[in-house]
Amino acid sequence: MMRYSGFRVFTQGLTGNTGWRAAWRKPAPKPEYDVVIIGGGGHGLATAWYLAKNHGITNVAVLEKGYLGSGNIGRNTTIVRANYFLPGNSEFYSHSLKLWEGLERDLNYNVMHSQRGLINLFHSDGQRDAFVRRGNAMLAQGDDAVLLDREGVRRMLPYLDFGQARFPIYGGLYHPRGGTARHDAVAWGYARAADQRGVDLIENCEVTGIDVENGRVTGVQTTRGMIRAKKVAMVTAGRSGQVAALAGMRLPIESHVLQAFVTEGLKPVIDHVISFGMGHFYISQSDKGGLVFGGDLDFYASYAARGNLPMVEHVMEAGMTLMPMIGRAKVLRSWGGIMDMSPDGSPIIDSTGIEGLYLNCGWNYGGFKAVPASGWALAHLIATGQPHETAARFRLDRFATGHLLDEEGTGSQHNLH
Amino acid sequence: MRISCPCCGPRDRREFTYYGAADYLNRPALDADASAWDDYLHLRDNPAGETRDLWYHDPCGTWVAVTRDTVTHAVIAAEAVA
Amino acid sequence: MADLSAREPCAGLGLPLTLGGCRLAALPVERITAIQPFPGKVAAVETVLRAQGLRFPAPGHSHEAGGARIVWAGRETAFLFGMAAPEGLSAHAALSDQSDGWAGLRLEGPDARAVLARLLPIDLRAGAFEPEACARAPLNHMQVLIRRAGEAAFDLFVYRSMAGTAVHELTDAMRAVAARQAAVR
Amino acid sequence: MTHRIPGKGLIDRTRPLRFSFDGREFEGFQGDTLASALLANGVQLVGRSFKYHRPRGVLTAGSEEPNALVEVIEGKQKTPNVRATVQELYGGLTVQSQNRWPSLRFDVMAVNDRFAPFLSAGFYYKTFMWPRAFWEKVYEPAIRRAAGLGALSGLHDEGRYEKAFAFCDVLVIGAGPTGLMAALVAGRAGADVILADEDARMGGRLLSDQPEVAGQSGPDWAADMLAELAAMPNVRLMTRTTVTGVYDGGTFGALQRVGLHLADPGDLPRECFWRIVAKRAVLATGALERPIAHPDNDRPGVMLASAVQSYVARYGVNPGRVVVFGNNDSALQAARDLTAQGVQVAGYVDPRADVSVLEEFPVYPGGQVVGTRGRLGLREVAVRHGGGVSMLTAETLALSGGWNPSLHLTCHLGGRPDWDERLAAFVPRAGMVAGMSVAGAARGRFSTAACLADGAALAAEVLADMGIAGHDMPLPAAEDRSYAIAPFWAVDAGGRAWLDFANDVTTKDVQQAAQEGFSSVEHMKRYTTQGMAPDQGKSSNVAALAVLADATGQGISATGTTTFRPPYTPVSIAAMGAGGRGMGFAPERLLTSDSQTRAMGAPMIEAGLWYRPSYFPRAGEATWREACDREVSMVRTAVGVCDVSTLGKIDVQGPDADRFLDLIYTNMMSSIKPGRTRYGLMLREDGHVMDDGTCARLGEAHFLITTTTAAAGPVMRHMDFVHQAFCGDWAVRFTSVTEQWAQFALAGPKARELVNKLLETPVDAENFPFMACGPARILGVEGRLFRISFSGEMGYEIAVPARFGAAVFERLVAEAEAMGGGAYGMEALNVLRIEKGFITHAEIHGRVTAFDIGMQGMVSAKKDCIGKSASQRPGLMGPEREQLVGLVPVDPQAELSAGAHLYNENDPATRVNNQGYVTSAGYSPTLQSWLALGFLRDGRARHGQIIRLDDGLRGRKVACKVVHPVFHDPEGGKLRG
Repeated sequence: MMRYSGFRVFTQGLTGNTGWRAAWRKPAPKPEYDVVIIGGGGHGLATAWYLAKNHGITNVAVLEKGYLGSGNIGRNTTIVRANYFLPGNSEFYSHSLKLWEGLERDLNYNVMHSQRGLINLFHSDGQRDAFVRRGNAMLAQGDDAVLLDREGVRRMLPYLDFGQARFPIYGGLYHPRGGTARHDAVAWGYARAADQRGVDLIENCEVTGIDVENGRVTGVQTTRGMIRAKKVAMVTAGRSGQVAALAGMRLPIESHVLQAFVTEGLKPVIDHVISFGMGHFYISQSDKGGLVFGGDLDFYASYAARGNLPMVEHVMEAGMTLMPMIGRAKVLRSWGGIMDMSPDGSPIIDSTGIEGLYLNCGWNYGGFKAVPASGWALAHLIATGQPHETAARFRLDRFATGHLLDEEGTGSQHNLH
Repeated sequence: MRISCPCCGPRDRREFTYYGAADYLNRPALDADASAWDDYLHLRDNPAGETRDLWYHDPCGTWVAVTRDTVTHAVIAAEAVA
Repeated sequence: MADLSAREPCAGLGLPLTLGGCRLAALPVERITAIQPFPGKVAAVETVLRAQGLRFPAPGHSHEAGGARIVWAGRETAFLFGMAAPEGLSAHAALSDQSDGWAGLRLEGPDARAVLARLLPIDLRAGAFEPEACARAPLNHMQVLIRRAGEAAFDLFVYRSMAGTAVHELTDAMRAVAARQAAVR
Repeated sequence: MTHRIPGKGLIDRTRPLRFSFDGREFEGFQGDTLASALLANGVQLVGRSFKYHRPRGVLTAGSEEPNALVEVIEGKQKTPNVRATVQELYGGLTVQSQNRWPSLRFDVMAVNDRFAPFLSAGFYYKTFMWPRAFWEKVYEPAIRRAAGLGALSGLHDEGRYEKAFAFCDVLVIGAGPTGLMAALVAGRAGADVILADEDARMGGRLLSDQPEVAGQSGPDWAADMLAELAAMPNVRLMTRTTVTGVYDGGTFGALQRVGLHLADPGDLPRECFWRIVAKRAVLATGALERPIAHPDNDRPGVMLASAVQSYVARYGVNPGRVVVFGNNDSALQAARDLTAQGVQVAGYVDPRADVSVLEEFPVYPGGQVVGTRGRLGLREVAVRHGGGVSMLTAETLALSGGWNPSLHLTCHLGGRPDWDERLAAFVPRAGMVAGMSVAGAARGRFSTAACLADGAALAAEVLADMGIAGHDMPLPAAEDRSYAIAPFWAVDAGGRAWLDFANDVTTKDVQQAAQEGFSSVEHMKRYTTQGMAPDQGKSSNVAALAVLADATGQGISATGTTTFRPPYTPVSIAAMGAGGRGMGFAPERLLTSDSQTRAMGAPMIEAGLWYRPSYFPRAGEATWREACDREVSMVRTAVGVCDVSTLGKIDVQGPDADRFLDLIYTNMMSSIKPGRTRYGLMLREDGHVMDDGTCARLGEAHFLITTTTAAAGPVMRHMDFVHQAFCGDWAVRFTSVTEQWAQFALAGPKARELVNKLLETPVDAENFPFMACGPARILGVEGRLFRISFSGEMGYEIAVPARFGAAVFERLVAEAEAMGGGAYGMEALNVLRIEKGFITHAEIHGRVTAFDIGMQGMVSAKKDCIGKSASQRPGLMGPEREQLVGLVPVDPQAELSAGAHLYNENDPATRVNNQGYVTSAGYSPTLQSWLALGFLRDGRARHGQIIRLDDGLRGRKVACKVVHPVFHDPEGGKLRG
């Protein structure tokens, strides 16, 4: 086991960097595991790590059809925050943020979690009231929130358009502990840490069937052969419907594409994460200097990791009305992630009607920041059979029962978000 | 993406509002059991491939059922809901 | 009781205006009636209209007779301009007065099509949008009813409350197109 | 201009232009790019690299340039990361270098290069973890300052930008020999053609290689063809236009540089972003040459061979002595062409052993370049060959590792190209983009003759597909040399050899990534950052994955390539967001009373897209509260006037109108009598409240319904859905009449007196009772009258055709003021409705049900309605739900605030103790107390209890009594009176 440190970087540098070992093994699948996790993205890898670390369960395989971290963990806008207000979401994201705050030491991997502060701007009295309500929920949860008036925003973000903007800035809700992290590194850090505890990470291994006998899961069929398992977890946001269908399940999920954008590198100019309130636009600047920003869903069911111009243009127009100083920054790359959209906009971490089969899906557009708590909660559920207290409301049957978690208030039907 | 409005012909995606799978056309009766309503409101095939979904052409007010591919974004057919 | 003074929707917007090869003017305010035939009643509506020399227009079409025009204006809807709704129509169609709901603008000149290409996402090439053709479409972020009124003339109807924004955006586009024409010359 | 070859090039030597770079004045000519002008002035050092801050020069002659990125200065404004190879020269162009401090020649950050062994791939993931607090405070700021390239000015970008749409039959992308032929064939056949090319001058390599075509020089032939195309009315030529993205359904994004090459663009936009819809497209984007990785291959003076040819032939730049290092026939041809143009070729180095030695310059078969020297510019090239290592003196090293077809756009819809062993390059696969044909060098046909033939042939195919008759067109004669290549990616000679110049990624970094298990091409890219710089790996991707394939032992084909995504070249946010700045982001909707309202000094606030008055200040009022309190009192004691035209109004007609309304409203509308109005509630199908409003029955088969301002559009869409999806055969039609009618609320005890001043036929309590509606002649105009109220006072709403709105408002305000009343704004409106417990979208915020707001009785048991079934789910009813209540502070002067949470009096403010929240709050001058509406767990059962309002964000805690939400006139006597 090779620990990473500044000293290690130094000694390796002196010896030509020839001594670095593989960050994780590339094992062949064993015939049987205690737990098989379908999906080698952030949530699946984190689940494996917390199974090993919190519960001592290490006879675990993570099956990934492509390369580790090939899904949304590597194609998001990297924002980490705990600013929800519905009970059920609030405690979960609060827990996640606390895990983020110790992640580097936990994993011995620098995921560059940067608590640079997040500001949600509001542009009307009604929006202010909604954000005040949210901020008070954050305080009640033990997290941090500060209400900024227009002048307070101006002091922090003087480059916003405080002149003749169509929707003037009334103020903002400031979340100092919000920020960003280096997305790929999160996957790699969890992968390396889980691997070091003995978890088998198996890439290029697509699950083609889920074996169920007498109402109990017994294993999976894969492109690399059959693998028996006592427990199987489906952690495949973006493909949840297809994987669940292998077990005969129909999910309350529609898949949508969400685009994001990065500009060419620029010297530091935006020091926070900023979110516009009258259009879909949020932005931060990466440590490399690119402005990383995104907007709303393209709004049609899609499995193509790419989008179309109407939303691109909306995002750019919103950027121009909010902070016209970025006009001359040039968009370098755009990409799309496939979002598991649930009817109420909140996730699902639950058992299923099949014994030993677990489901983690429905992350909508908020999966990245949830990775640590999601892995923690799912590992707890798999290990103990009981939902973790922070994720107890993420139930699969809540749509049928009406115990909804509609944070945005846009409706608990598809496509109203 | 371009969709043919049955009234207006091929138009840019920006002119349409999306409302998801065509399942929403099959509204259960008031007294249907709860699972029928759960199916109707929430559960989806969500196919990676051909699907049929609902789009509203805002300029003219026509609801359109569109057959298209969720992987390639190819639009195969479009017809008015009524 | 003194009569009220009426205000035109484009009053005070600086029209007419000519920039480069394009002129933008307000259209005179006319009677506009929305005609929406009930299911199965299009033929009956046609019969009434025929007496006026008009037809119920197919989508994307308009017809003119005498001083009146009937313009397709959306799903199962046509706008009758310039005359009162003929007797007998209300038995077969929902009628509603729209005379005050719209601001009418005419954009004409050799650069009109280039100006509109800055704002409308629809194909307005001469072959694709023939004289008397009409369409509902967005004008940037507004809804518009557009009709080709001549070789290089287009009538645009936007919601009355947005007349100012429409004129502003059209003027901006006219200025940029004029600058391009000047640069070519 | 010491480095110019007399008489050579396509620049206009009669038009010299002055420009400055890093404060030094230079001269170039019309037709120069900034890069060619700098090279012609002997300036080789133009930038610093991203990570190690190594000195860099111009590598290419096109938009793929990784090194020569500069800042263009315009007064206090500036544009960072401008490619010197694309920026056209204009008089007064002011440019400075970037990513260096204090100067380009002496950059202190170049110390990074000394520490390079410790800054290898992914080093930052392994360190900077201790102590935890140092990341944000020490490490990250240092990394951020060192990283980045150019700088934004921080000033608003107030330049002009534009977007536009275009439609055509055939979009031809690229105007080299292939594209010109394709456009000619399609244009002559009468198809609507758009020919787009990113260069300022069309012709592509015809301008740089200058092969003979049809007996003419390349540039002359291109000029003739362009003249013919320009004369065709069906052809649009778009120069300076880069097709940047392919989208679904034949839609293309394209960036046109309109004013960036002009000293004074006037009203011209800087850039225009085009959305082009094409039935068919011909991709004729040519190919990009790639360098070879060898030690110190990133020194200023090292260029692509094709770039050297461009600078010589098109711009007349003298490159000094040139060493050519290539592994393919095009490299050798470049050496010959340069020699023919009078350039001294100091050596041709080719790892192929069998390369011809019978040339006019020294040839090193089986040779490799193993190093370069020269601190800020190339002086010597070390060549290893059969006889050992020779040092060749040269100012320019021309590299050619072969050609990559420019197939980027073919991959934008997710297609993957094929590896072609013969060309040692990826080539497009058929059908990657529906409707797009790839022609010429973009699919690996490299000779001029092959390009001309392919362009013509594919255009003919496209025409045939579209059913357009084409004409036979003779192909012009041109060179048809073969292209042979021996794959060769990196020289193995120790030292650092650059693959990705822009992100400072060397062969060692890629090898280390493979060693650490980052052996998938996507992992390698993400771990080393190769291909993620401004050039998106255009010159480095193929070589990098070849080095990776070598390290992993997999072939290139199995390794695959990373994904090309839009945009092809970077596009400014301002161009794609044109029109969005300032007021342009959304339309402004103005009330008919807008002018007068503003003239009265009312501050306007945004309500959706509308502007509505906040309050109407009067002399002596110092704060908005004073105005608001006065306006509320005015309504309670006299009469107030408010423009309520923003509410959505939908005209619903037809024999089935009544049963349709029964379906969309929870309550029964079919039982309303003509001439009467009823309050109504609409649910979403998920059982939550969607909107509320009134439903007036104007006739047996004629209703007028209102929506809230914000919901007008969504409600219309919802009604269209319900009608078309569930009951399309019902005889009901509806249309928005929001804009047709200007509507004004008259509220207060003197409302009837006021309304009768305008009506031809006066009304009284009997002939026009509460909730009556009907036509009315108002000051001689046909209008409508409604006896409804949103204030709890006696209220009328009058509607007149919008053209009379301004006049009616003026009259109403004047009359009301004479009666001790006047106009009131949104602030007073809000207080009035809170006093009365009327809800708005502050309460019906999307998560509430009819049960929550105490209106479950309005969900008719006699019929179905949208949302009824779902509203009966167990989780949406019961005492655990938060229910609408009124809150009155124990101390009436204690301020209440919306967004505050509710707790039992002595509970700490924690999530688990939460009892509810406040949705609306305001000071009631009527009751001389603050009031609030909110939702409280099991609230209807808790009237009379004391609860604590806790607004932690504002540090506010107020003890409140829970009451019924109707504070004022709960019996409704005033309303009905």
